Formats: sequence, C-alpha cells, structure tokens
Amino acid sequence: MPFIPHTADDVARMLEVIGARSIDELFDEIPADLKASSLGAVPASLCEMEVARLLGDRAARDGRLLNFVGAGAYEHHIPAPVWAITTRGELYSAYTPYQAEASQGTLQIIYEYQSMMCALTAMEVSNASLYDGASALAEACLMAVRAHRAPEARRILLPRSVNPIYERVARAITGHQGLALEPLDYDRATGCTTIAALEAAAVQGAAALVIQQPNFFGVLEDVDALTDWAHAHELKVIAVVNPISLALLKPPGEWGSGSGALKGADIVCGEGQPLGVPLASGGPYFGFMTTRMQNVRQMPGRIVGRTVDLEGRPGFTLTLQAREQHIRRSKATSNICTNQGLLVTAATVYLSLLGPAGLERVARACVERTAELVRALTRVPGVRLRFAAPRFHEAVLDLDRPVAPVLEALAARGIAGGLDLAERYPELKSALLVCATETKLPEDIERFAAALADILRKADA
Amino acid sequence: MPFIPHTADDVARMLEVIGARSIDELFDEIPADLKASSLGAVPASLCEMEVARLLGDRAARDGRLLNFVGAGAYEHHIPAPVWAITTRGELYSAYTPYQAEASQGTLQIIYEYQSMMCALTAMEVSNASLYDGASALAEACLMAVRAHRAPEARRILLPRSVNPIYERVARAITGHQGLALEPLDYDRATGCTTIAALEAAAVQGAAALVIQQPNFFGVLEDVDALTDWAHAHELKVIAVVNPISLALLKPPGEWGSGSGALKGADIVCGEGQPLGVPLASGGPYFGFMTTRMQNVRQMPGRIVGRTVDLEGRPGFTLTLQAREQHIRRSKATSNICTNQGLLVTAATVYLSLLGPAGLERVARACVERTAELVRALTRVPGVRLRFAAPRFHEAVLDLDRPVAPVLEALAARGIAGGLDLAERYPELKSALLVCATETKLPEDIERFAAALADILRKADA
Amino acid sequence: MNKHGDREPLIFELGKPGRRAPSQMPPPASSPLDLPAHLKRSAPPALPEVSELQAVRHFTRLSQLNFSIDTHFYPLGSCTMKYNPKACNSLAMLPEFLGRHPLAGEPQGFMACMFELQEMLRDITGMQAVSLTPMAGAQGEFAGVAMIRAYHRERQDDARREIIVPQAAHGTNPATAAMCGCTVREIPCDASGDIDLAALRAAVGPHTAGIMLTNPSTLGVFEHRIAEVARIVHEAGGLLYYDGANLNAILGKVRPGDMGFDVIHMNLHKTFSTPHGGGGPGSGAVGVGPRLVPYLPIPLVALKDGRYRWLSERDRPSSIGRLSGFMGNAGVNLRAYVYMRMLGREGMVRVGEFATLNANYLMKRLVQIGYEAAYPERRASHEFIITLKQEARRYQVTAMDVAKRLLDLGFHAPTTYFPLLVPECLLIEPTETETKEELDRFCDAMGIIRREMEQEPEKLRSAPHTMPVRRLDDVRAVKQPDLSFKPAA
Amino acid sequence: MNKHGDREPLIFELGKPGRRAPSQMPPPASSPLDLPAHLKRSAPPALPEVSELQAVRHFTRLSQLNFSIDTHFYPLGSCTMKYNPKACNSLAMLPEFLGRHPLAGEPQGFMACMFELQEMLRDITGMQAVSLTPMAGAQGEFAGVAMIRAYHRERQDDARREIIVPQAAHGTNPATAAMCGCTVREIPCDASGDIDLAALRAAVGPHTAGIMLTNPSTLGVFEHRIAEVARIVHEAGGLLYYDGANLNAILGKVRPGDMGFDVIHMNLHKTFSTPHGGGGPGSGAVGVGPRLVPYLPIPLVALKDGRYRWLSERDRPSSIGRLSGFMGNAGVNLRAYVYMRMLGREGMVRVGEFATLNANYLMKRLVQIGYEAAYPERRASHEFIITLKQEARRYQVTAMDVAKRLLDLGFHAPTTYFPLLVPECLLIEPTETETKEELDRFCDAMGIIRREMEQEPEKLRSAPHTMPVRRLDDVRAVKQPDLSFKPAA
Ligand SMILES: Cc1ncc(COP(=O)(O)O)c(C=O)c1O
Ligand SMILES: Cc1ncc(COP(=O)(O)O)c(C=O)c1O
Repeated sequence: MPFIPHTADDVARMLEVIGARSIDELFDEIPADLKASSLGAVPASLCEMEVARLLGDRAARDGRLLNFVGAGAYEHHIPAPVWAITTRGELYSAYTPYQAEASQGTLQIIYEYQSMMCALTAMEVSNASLYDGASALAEACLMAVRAHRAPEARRILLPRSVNPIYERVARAITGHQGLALEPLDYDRATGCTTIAALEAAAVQGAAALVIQQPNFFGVLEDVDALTDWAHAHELKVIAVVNPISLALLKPPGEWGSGSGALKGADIVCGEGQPLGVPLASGGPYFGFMTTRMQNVRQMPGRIVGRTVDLEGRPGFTLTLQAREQHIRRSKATSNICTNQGLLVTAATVYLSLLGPAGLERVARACVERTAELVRALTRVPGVRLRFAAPRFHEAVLDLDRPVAPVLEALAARGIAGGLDLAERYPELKSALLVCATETKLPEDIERFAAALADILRKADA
Repeated sequence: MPFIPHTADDVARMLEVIGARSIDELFDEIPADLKASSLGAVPASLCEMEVARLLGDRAARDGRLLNFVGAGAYEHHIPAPVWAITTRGELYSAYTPYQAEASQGTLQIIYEYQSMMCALTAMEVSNASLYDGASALAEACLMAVRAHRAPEARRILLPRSVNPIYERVARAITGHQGLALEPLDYDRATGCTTIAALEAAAVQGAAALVIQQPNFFGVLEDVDALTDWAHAHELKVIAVVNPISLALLKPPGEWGSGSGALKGADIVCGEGQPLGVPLASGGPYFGFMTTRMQNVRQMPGRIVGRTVDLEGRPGFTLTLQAREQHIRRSKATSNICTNQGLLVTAATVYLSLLGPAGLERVARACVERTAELVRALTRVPGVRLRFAAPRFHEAVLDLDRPVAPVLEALAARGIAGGLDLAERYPELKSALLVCATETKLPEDIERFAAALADILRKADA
Repeated sequence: MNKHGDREPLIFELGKPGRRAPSQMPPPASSPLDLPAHLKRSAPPALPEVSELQAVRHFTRLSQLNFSIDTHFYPLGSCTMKYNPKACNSLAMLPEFLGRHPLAGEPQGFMACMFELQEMLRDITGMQAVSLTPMAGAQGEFAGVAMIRAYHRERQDDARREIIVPQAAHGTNPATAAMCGCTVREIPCDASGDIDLAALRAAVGPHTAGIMLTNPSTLGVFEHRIAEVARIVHEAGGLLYYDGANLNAILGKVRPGDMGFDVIHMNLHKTFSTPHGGGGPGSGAVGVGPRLVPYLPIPLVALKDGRYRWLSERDRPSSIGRLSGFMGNAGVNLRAYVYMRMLGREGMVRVGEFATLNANYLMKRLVQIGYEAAYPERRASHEFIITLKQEARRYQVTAMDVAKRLLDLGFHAPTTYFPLLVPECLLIEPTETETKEELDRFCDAMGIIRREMEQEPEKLRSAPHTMPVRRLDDVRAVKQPDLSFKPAA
Repeated sequence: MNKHGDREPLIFELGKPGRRAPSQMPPPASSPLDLPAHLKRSAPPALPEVSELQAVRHFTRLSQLNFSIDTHFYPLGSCTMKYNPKACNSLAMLPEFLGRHPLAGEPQGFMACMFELQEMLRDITGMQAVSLTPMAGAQGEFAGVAMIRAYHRERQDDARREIIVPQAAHGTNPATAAMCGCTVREIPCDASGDIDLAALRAAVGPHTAGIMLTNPSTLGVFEHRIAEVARIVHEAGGLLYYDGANLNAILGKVRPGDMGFDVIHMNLHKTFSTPHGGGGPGSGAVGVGPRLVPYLPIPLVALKDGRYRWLSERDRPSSIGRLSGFMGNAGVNLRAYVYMRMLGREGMVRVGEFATLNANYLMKRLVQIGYEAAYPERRASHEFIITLKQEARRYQVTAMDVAKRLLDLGFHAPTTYFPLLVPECLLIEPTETETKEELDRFCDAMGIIRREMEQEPEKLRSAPHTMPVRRLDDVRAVKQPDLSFKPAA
C-alpha cells in the first residue's frame, strides 16, 4: 500500500474504536448506485525504481537543446544553493503560513522577497506572488480598473509590443468582468510603442496603459514619455518588466517626470521565472506584483507584514487579509488562494546570492551576448535585423524565407533557435525572435550561426 | 574573492585591531626564501556557471552505460529520500560529533546504523564505519591478530575466492606489521573454498580464516563447514559479506555449529556501498565492521553509545574512545580518524526505507535477475557457465575467446558487460564475471545477450 | 528567532556594502554598456549584499523555524497535508525536463506524461476530458465557471449569471464566481450538514448559471442527496460545478461524473501530493462532461498518429482561452503524474479508504476524550469538524487558543474558523499517510489541552510558549503595515 | 529530543511489524528461492519497519538536532570548517558521474578532472607527483610512512623504523607510524611552540626513518626553523613527512616541497572544502618529492597520447600498492576539483591570507577581552590556542565548561584539550569564509562567558542548558556500554 502505513492490526483496532466492521462501512452514506467501478485508465502501481526508469527514459528521449528561445521564459544560470535550499522539507512541504508562530521561516522569506521586489521595481509594497507573469498582468488590469477613480473606466490600452500570450491570458481572465483590452500598434521601424499610436487611441473610458519594458521584441520602450502621457490622460500605468533587466534599466517606480502620487508606474508586474526558476517546460513559475502603498487595498494575493509578539519581539504574519477570498468571498480583490510560494523562495535565495553587483553582471552579460548573437546571425546571408532600437536580451531577425522549417532543421541539430513570430504577428511573416543570456558561450553562438548558415545554404541549393 | 566575505573596510578594521599594516605582514614569520611563487598549474577562477558547464560537458562525454559489472560495487536502486536527507546541510556540513550535545542528530543516526548492522550480521557491536570494504578487511585482519590469544599468530588464511582487490589492499595495509596473508585455492568445479584446501594449509601461526559470502565468483561458500573448521583449529573467523545478501543468507553470527564464544564468525566486515550509495566511479563508499562484545576493545574506528544526561534523559555520545588514535596514539587499534559518516547516514536511511521485507525483495530480485542473465547469456553460442554451485547475484562465464576485446565491443554499444578475470586469475583466461541486480529489466538482459551474440558472431565471420 | 534564542536577522541586516558571492557572478562585461541614459537605472537596487555562506546559513536557519509535513503531523483541514514523496520531486527535476524551454518544440517524453495524466484524471473523475493548465484550485474554479458561462453564452442564454454556493463553501468559490462576472447566491445547510433542498429549489431559476459544490462538503460530510441536487439544478437549466479540492475523500470510491457534475477542478497539490511549498505552487486541473468539452482551457495534449501535440487556439476555437503563459504549472503536473503512477489503480482506491479510516478514528477518539463533533451522527469523510463552542463558553478559551497550544505540543494546528458557520471550529484532516500512533499522540495532546482548559486556561490563552515567537499582534500588523524592509537612510 | 521537547524516538521504536514503504520494494520474485537450506537465513533481520513518511520525518527531525557549518559558526580547530559550496555537491552528483561503475572502462571526462586535480595539488604543494587514493588524512599518512619505509627498504636500509613526532602532533601521526610497523619517538616543543632542535638532534640517528611534522603546527604557529629541521633529519638519513591537514594556513604562501619535505598528505575535506559529513568521508591525497615517486599508491591517472589512463600494478611495480577497493573517495576528489576550479589561482592564495587574517583578528580580540593566548608573542596561523589555565584555577571552570556554554550561545565549540600539552586549551580555527560580524558575535559570547565565570560559574559547569540534551554522562557510556538497540523480546 504505497504511502499508507497501516498494518492489518492497526486497521482492526481502529475499526473497533470506530465501531465499524470494515472500511467499506465507512462509506455507507454514499448511495450505492454512485459507487465507482474500477479505474480502467489508471495502470497498476509501479515502485519508485520502475517510475524512475520510465521517467529517466522519457527525459533521455527529450534530450537537451542548445536554447536561444526567450519570449517570456529565460534560461539563466541557477546557483546551486537555490534549489538545495528550496527543496528542504521544511520549506517544500509546509503550506500557507496560517499558523504564523509555526511558520516564521516561510513568513520571513516572503517578507524579504517583498522587500527585494520593492527595491528592484522602486515601489512600496509587493504581494507574496501570483501564478505567473501572464496572469499577473490580468490581475493588474483588474486592479487598475478597481483603483481608477472613474467606475466606468474599464478599457485597458495594450500595445501590441506587449507579449501576445499575455494579451491572450489577460483577455481570458478579465473578459468576464467586461474589461476591454485595446491593441495599440507599434512602430514598424523601431518595434516601439509611440506617442503617436497613443494619441490615435480613444482615451475615453480607459483606465490604464500597459507598458512592457523591454518589450516583446526585446526593444526598449521610451517609458518616460509613455508614462507621462498616460498620467496626463488620467490613466494608470501598468508596468510589465523583466526583473533581471532592472539591474540596468530605470525601475518603473521612477518612470516619467511625475512626482508624488504620479511618480512612476502605478502597478508593476511580471514574470519572476528569470530569478532562479528553471525553464521546466513552462512552470511552475511565479508572477510578481508591486505597487504604491496607496493602492495596497486593491492588491490581489497574500501579503506578509512584520509585527510584534506578546513580548514585543518582532515576528511576521499574513496581513491585510480583508482583501482576500477567505475573508471577503465574492468581494475579494481576486480569487487567488494557493500561490507560487516555493518559487518565491527560490527567487529570494537567488537574489540574495546575486546581490546588486551579481544581478548587474548577469544583466550586462545578457546584453553583450545578445549583441554578439545579433552580429553573428546577421552575418549569415539571408538574415537581417528587424528593429534598430536599443535592446536588452532579445532581438527580432528577418529571414528571407518562412521561419518554421528553419527552426525544425535547427532542432534536428540540437538547437532551439528562437520563436517564429508569424502566428502572432501576421505582418512579421518571416521574423524570428532570438535570445541569448549569460549562459551562452562564444562557441554556442558560433554553433548557432554556423548551423543557420548551413541550413539556409542547403535549402537554397 | 570566491567564498571570502570580507569587504575592503572589514580588512582595514581587522588589521587595525591586529596592529598590522597588511595581510602580508601576518606571514612575517615565514622565512622570505620559502615564500611561494605563483601557482602555474592552477587555472584562473571560474564562476559556478562556468564550472557547471565544464563538468556538465565532461559528464555528457562519459555518458551512461547499461551496467552488468559487480565485483565489489553494485548498482541498486537508491530511494529518492536517501540523498535528499543525506545532503541536508545539517548532516552534510557537520563534523565528527565531538560536541555530543550539539550533534545528537548525527549520533543517533550512527547508533541506529550500528543497531541495523548488528541485526543484519547477527553480531553484538558495530563500529561507525571504516573507509571501504577492502580496507575494512585489512583492519579485520589486524584486529583478528590482536584478538588472537597467541601473540605469534600473524598468519591469515585468505582464500582466492575472496575479492582479489581486497587481498591486494589487505596486503598493502597489513604487511608493515608483519602479517602474512596466505592464499588458499578454490575448487575448480564449484568455485568454492573446500575443507580439503584448508587441510592442505599450515595452521601453525595462523590467526584467522577469511570467508567471503557470496564469494568473488558470486558463489555461495559452505560457511558452516568452514567456520567449524576454523574454530576447531583455534582460528578466528573473519566474514566478508554483502549486506544486501544478508536478507536471504545465514548471517555470519550464526555460521557453524558452535555456541557461546565460538558461535558464528568473530569479526564481520564488508563493503557498505550496496546500501544506498551510488557507484560514483568508486567512492566514497564505506566499510562496515561488527563483532562480539568480547572483542569490542580491539575494534578499530569510532563507536557511539547511548547514555543519559544530567537530568537522566537518554542521549548519545562517542564512547570507548580509549581504542582510538586521539587518546591512545601509537597504541591505538587503528590510525583511522575521519571515517565515512555521510555514507553511513545514507545507509541508515536506506535500510529504514527498505526494512526487512524490502531488503528481502531486493535480494530475491538480484538472485532472479542473475539467474535470468545466466540463462540468456549461456544461450549465446560460445558462452558457458563456469561454476555450478548456488549463487547470489554474480556468475562467472567462460567465453570461447579472450574477454577484453569483447568487453570493448560491448562498451561501444553502451554496455558495461562485466569484469575480465584474466588479469587476476591466470587460470581463468577467458572468464567474465557478470552481475544483475534488481535494476535490470528483462529487456536489458535481452539487449545484453543480443549484443554479445552479435559481437561473437561478427568476430567469427 | 532560531531555536537558540536569537532572532534570525533579515538578510538585509546580514549584508554589507561591497560584500559579494563572487562564484555566482558571471565574468564582467568586456564592453561598455551602450544604452540611452534616460532608460538606465541610476542607483543599484537595495538588494542584500551577503556571502554565499551567509545566504545558505540564513535560509537554512529560517527553514528550521517552520512546521512542515516532513517534520510534523499537519492535520490542516481542507488542505490534505499528506506525505509528498521525494521521488516526485527528484524525477520532475531531471535535467532534461528542467532545461526544456516551453516554446521549444513538442518534447514527446514530457508530453507522454502529460497526456497520460490527463487520461488518468479523466478516468478518476468520470469526466470526458481534462485540461491541466489551471495553476491552482482557484484558477481551476475560474476555468470551470468561465466554461459554464461560455456554454450558456453559446446557447444564447447569457442571462444566466447567478452562481449558487452553499454557505459553507470555500471562499474561492464565491470569489471565482465574481471574477467570472457572476453574482453569488448563498444557500444554507441543514442540521446534518447537507444542503437545504427547499432553499435550493427556491433559489434556482432562469438566472441560474450553475451551482458550485464540494462533496464531501467542507463540513466534512458526504452530501447524501447529491443526485437530487443535480436534478434540481439541471432541470432549472444550470450546470453543476464540483469543487474537487477534497477529492482525497472519494478517490476510487465515487466519481463526480457519475454524480451528475458537469465540471470539476482538482487540487493536484492536495490529492496528488505535489508540494505545498509554503503556499504553492498548486495545480488545478479541470475535467468536464460532454457539454463543456469544447470550452476547455488550452493548451491540451493530444495524441495523433503516435505523436503528442499541443492543441492551441487553432484546434480549439471555442476554448475559454489561455490562463497561463505556457501550459500551467507543468512541473507540478509532472510530480502528480509520478505520484499517480506509484499509487496505481489499487493505490488510488486505498487513498480514499485510509484517509476516511484515519478521519473517522480520530473523530471517534476525540469525542471519547470529550470534544464535540459538529456532526456526530454523520460519518467523517476524509476530515471532520470539532466545535469548541461549549468550551468557549465554559472556560473562555477559543479554537485559536487550542490551535496555538497544539503548536507547543508539537503538532501543526487544524484549520480554524472555517467553515465559519460552525462556531469555534477546528477542521481536522489527518490524511492517509499518518500512522495510528501519530493520531494517538495527537489525541494525547488534545487530552492534555482539555485538562489545561479546566485547570490552567491562561496557558492556552497565552500560547504558544515554545515557538520562535509568542502570539503575534495581527491587529498591529494591519494598523501599522510594515510590508518591506527599508534600509536606514 | 527535538526542539519541541520530545525526545525523537529510535527509528526502531517508530516501527511496527508488517509496516512497509512499498514504493521502495521492487516487485516480488516470480519463482521460489532455490538456495540450500543451510545457507539461508532463518529469521528476517530486526530492521525497522516504518513508512516512507516516518523515515523522512524521523531523519529530518534528527538532522535539526545538529550544529553544522550551514547553520552555525563552527570554529573547530584543526578541522577547517569552512563553507562547503553547494555546487561541489550538485556537480559531483551529475547522473553520469554517479552511475559509473569503477571497473567500467576509463571515463575520459571524469578522469580529466582527476588528472587535473593531481596536477593542481602537485603545483600547490611543490611536489613532484600526487596520488588521490588515500581516503582520509590518516590513510594519507599511512601512504606517506609506507612510502618512506619502502624507500629505505629498497635502499637496503630497513633498520630505519623510528618515526619522530613532536609532542603536539595529531594522534593519527603516532598511530600511523605504528600501523606501518614503526616505533615512535616524541620530541618536545620549546616555549614559543617551535620544535626543540637540541632534542631533535639528539633523537636522530641510523634508526631514524623520518619525522612527521605539521606546519603550521597544531599549536597554531609556523615552525620558523623548518629549513634547519629538514637539514637535521635529512643529514641523519631520514625523510620528512608533512602533515598537510592544516594546508589552509599556507595555501599559495609556502609550498611544503620548497620547505624540504619529501612527502605530504592533504586533507581535501578541510582545505578544499569537501563535506565533513558528520565524520567523513575525507580524502587524503599524497604528494611526494623525487625520491618517493616510484612508491606512490595506485591507481594514478596518467595522460598519454591525449587519453587518460589508470596506472596500475603493471605500470608501477614499486608502488606501496592499493589502499582502497577502487580509486579512493572519487566523489570527494571530484568535489575538491570543483572547489579548486572555482577558487582558481588567485583564490587559492586568498584562502591562506584570509584564514590567517580571521585567526589573528579573533585571537587579538579575545586577548583584549581577557583570554590568554598560548603563544601571545607569535602570529596566529589559520588557527590559535587559548589556554584557560588561569580561569580553571581561579573559577574552577574548565575548557569543557566553556565549550558547552558556547553551544548555548549558538556557537559550535572550538577543539578542546588538543593539543594536550597546553592545559585547558581551546584550539580555534575560524576559517576564511566567516565574516567579521560573526567573529565579533563570537567574541561577544566569549565576553558573556567571561562574566559568567566570575558571577555565576555554576551556569558554565552545568552547561549546556538549551541543547536537545544536557551534558551527557560519558563515564556511564563506557562503563555500561549500550551500543545497539535490542528489541524487547
Ligand atoms: C474546498 C476548497 N476549494 C478550493 C480551494 C482553493 O484551491 P487553491 O488554494 O489551490 O486555489 C481550496 C484550498 O485552499 C479548498 O480547500
Ligand atoms: C593535524 C591533523 N593531522 C591528521 C588528521 C587526520 O586526518 P583524517 O581525520 O582525515 O584522517 C587531522 C584531522 O583530523 C589533523 O587535524
């Protein structure tokens, strides 16, 4: 009986105490006609050794690719202590710290995490995580609408240079509450959102402008101008940022020229995965969200606060719970309950190990490797750089042919060569989004360039 | 400065307290002409990411083989909890439990380990580990000599069916103290040590007989007869056993027909690796040793005892240290100090998870898989079974040609096909020692047999 | 505070300007940073500056301040704190799985696991199709209610915007309904914990989108008349949503599909033993009956011509869409897959059996000690409720006091004050992975607490006494929010 | 006892007949066991019978009872308790390394690491060749002395069987000499901790096999006149053995080969930061000068024609032979290799520098507080000795009392009563990986203890007070040995 410790003797004695003749009798309140028949699709039990063999074989079958895909999930070196600590039983197998006194470890880690996210984004409060970057944007949109003075403001201006998957997710999640997400086109030369595009949009009933920095094309937006424009039009600014990039880039809390309540973005969110979380086929990652203190009561998700105990000593506890579903039920800021705590632990350890200097090194290496990648790939005949604007660690390349077969040929050589943009951007028919982080060596970049050149040449021949 | 936390400010303040102007000044007692020049053979520092890449590439280069080698190190499934627990910082980064009150975790684990080894071997006391199985036999020989009544008894009867590497190691370690290890031949038909071979040996000045069960050929010795013979001739019996096999085989404490002080083996030792320790290119493993209480003061290595604290509560501590080098110096039972504690932790968790029933399953699966392997391989033309005696999980096969090139051809197909016995046993010129544990599936055995058949056929053609 | 009486400082307090963990820093850049000044950060973020040892020691020490399944019995009701097998973690962390980018092709090995997981969950729930993308129970609920809405909408019946939930429902149920743009109507339970059928009949109508039910309910009892409930709601044109967070109770015993439910979410992080991680991650897979299949959230894994494929917008035009950037908490799903393969068919059934055995045994023992079961005449399911309303009156001790005192005695507390409708309640869920001895030890502790109530109630009111901190001031936490560390200027 | 006041039972006490962890059991055999009855076991071994959760919980709880580098400052002298980088472990545990059978060919990736490790250690020690096979310091010593004997024997000079060791030598030195069939002559140190040269001169002669020295010595000071010592011993026909357990002190600063030593062992588990594991494993690599190269223990790794090869008996006929079944503690060596690559050339030098800085700082601070350094006029090396003989006389407290009280204050105690020749001594080795703040906290604790000595010495004598157990009865442990659990019949 896997994971069940009962001996026959235990069962007999327990049934005796209960006063039942069999375990089956304990289910006598279930109407007989509902009782399930056997589970045909569930195979017989395997022991750990057998499952390990099965999974090992499957993993080997999937193998390892030299990865140049980014598009919202980024390969970074994960320091060995991160998961050594994160998988410690005390952190891995605890739950939501409802009993604060028996959960000070988790609580202090979350408090430290919140502090780090505030520091990175230059905001005042952080929650304890949301599910992922995409759903965090959805929550941010809902929050912006709640926080906006005008109750009829339910439109969100959403540039097309924002991750298109985020757009899909935000639409799926916010649509039922009647939010309208309105696309803003990007400048074809720079890949950026322009004031001109904003001016062309109807401001009427708009609650917020979303600004992604660096944007989906890896290009840097003019965040100051966009923020000022939004605030001038009484729109909240929702910043979507890559936390690694914040070692180099102006933090959302300082975007624009405003001051006081108008200083910087109003809500900051994004994908936390780059901070020590493995790619892992897409999850679990975590979404982060920070904001100004004035908005805290509109914030979704758990928040940890520092307080004192009976003896006046500092301690940590879940707080401001009146925002949450278990207290406010249908009036809650969100339905989120279980979040992504373990990943937050990983991120907290990651940021502690990197520190400001380490994070800057990582970010600079990303910028440099990507510049090298762009140089190497654009030397390949038939490959051109699409957008000329300054970038972080991604770039859009134009090929002289459709991207999909090229990516397949690269995969056959063990290279994940980027993301084909054709599906999401019809106007970018043969555009490839590539990424290089600090994990890439010069020989990796060479290998990619050589393979690409070879593939394009062979296809031509 | 990898792993050094000092800031420039720290250094300045510390030097000020010390009253030195520079760190260099702290080395002013070292004669100037001895100061080292730079280290030419040590490359520049790599960061963790770079080392991880280097090691990852090297590991990938080594790849994974389907393993049928045994010969003293055995591939078993290692339950996932074993190393999850063993690598917990509190166990991994503690040292010898000199401060018992701050080391109750390690101490209790060793006490539990000692208890388990006593249970497995049917002996009364166990030490806390020795380096490995081979060196444990060397220590057992020295101990037997110390424990033997006659001080001139310094000869050890060492059957050739004992692991020949153990013989080498025992010779290297005991030789300087004038011990003579005398080979006893095995029966060519059964691969066993016979009473006839014992009768042919000179008993004069012999202190002990070594009995390995199962022996190096995987064959089961008639341990009762051998033990009785040894005791009848006033020899100590040193048992070398595989702990996994003890789930099925008579424990050394019950060998022979003696009773009282003559009951069973006198000293039991062996390689602990099968108990949850990975193959890992040969180490770290651990040697175990158990004996009867009457011999405890001759035992090498640390021992943990249960005692009470000031308040009468039970607790654990290192004990009987008067045997050890830090107390007795040149009169110690051994020079061993650091042992293989972490591996003992792994073994303790392993044995706890397996329990008597699990261990028996593992042992039975080993027997069964090996029988299947022998059946499959001896169906290959040109392959015969060498010894007909009952066996545990290894077997000697005779090929119709030299083994070395066949093993090379198997390796090229990703199979580690066993050990060539020619080097160690000149009379076994084309003999191959193979092993199958519970980890082998029917298709693995088939794959081996098919590859072997193919290789032999192709070489014939 | 660690166990030696020192408070563990904040990681920021351990830091010092200029201190680093250099092995974690990639080599420095070789060219100057070429970015426009107005886009650059002017001052580095105030992150901690510590050595690698400091970080490791800090977080190791912090971890020891937690109670967890690996260290303590953790009978937190409605949370299913069962043993999380280590193999689930180590196999999900095989380097090939970890290293795979979600947009890098269709890894057949990984996708085989996901496909088989879909199939197993389908079978267990008696549903027609399953999607693994929701990232926790609440998101599974969202998916479910969104599908219900999509169903009504596609039938031009979009006025159905009311979701019925029993009073005792988990907070995520009404919150989800609201997130889906629905209004919520709560209906009461009767004295035996079942739904008040009269109230239900009165509540349904042309505005009814559906009902969200947990069965066994959060009151820890099985809803007898579930078939009748289904009939009432279906006849009114509504759909039935099964909150499957408590699936542990009925695994292999009853299938929600057979009870007439149209949609279910499962908490894989409960029933299928993926880690709770100090608050998450979870996985809230959803299963649907025939009516809702077209609306399942994407991506799904399909098997076609021997190849596993992701199904996306193109394949599933009626889908409610994507709920996550990629495919949900993939690694959590992988852990659940490993767990389910180890349990196997027979093991599944035993989970429900022994979870129920443990709950009924513990309930009986506690009643023998003198505690009052909220529904004494009912069988416990996988959990049950103790109400301390008598004790509160007699001794002026609260459920919270008992909870805190249990910590002192080495047990994580049960869920307190949920469901709210039972006064001073403890919702106790032992799970199937605990031994009889552990349950007996818990009863011994509850016996001690009972004596203390009578003889020294102050000890309870001021508990805990042996934890890293004494009882914390939650009011102050709200009134003077201190939500992040502010470095001294 | 765990931190909540319950003793953690023995794993045997947690067990119950028939209880199992079934996921850890391979499928049952399909055929009956065909072994002769007289070779079979009659009753199953009395191993614990617990569930997987019970085992995990038990060992997790036990682990928390330990002090360790990852949780506490651990200034245990002569043990170099520095940070063990996590990467050393995770990279040594890559599946390809773990899965390799030691007799399965010559894995070039792994062997490249071993070869480079040999080369780096050769360079660091200034020796001519290195063997990695000894499994700990003591076995390294054994290899060294055995090589010295082999050298004399091959020169027909086998009467040289006396090994000289300073009084303060580590116990393994004389014990090793005895294991190698040598007699031991101890020579005293002078007042400043250096070897008494007159005594040395008087001791050497045609019976002298060699001298075993630690430098810096176990007294924590650098032997000034090492060149003179070397001259005396070499002129007498003996060889010089360097006990390199304390290499941390001089890494990159002095090379034993340059000091005239013929052979050295290193404790990779100290200087090169492989785990101490609650007592081991270690690795005691040996390096030799030109005279001893032929005798190195096997196997060695050689690089020939671009291929790494194991050298065995055939290649090295004069070798003292094999000391382990395969190639020593391979995985420990791999961890040391990773560590050394991360340190790099510059990092090596800094280890010695900052280990020495920390030791000298801590010594100075403790002296300022009022403690007495054993060699106040000398520089500390990587460690230093405090003697409490004054305090013992004045307050009747012992070094042991101070050690135990330090545990209460959250610090692992320094090494006590070694070297024995310094009365009531504490041998303190902070290592380079600790921060100034941590050293200051330790000084604060030592300050508190000083006050307690004066004001409440009983608090020290009865310490520790806050550990899982109070002070243990070692005498009873010896007199009534209880060395294994005996199940109640
Ligand atoms: C009955 C019930 N429904 C729903 C949920 C919500 O699940 P999650 O926390 O995974 O979002 C929970 C658990 O917290 C629950 O117990
Ligand atoms: C000076 C000295 N020499 C030798 C040794 C013995 O080393 P090991 O314990 O690795 O056998 C030690 C450590 O314990 C030591 O400190």
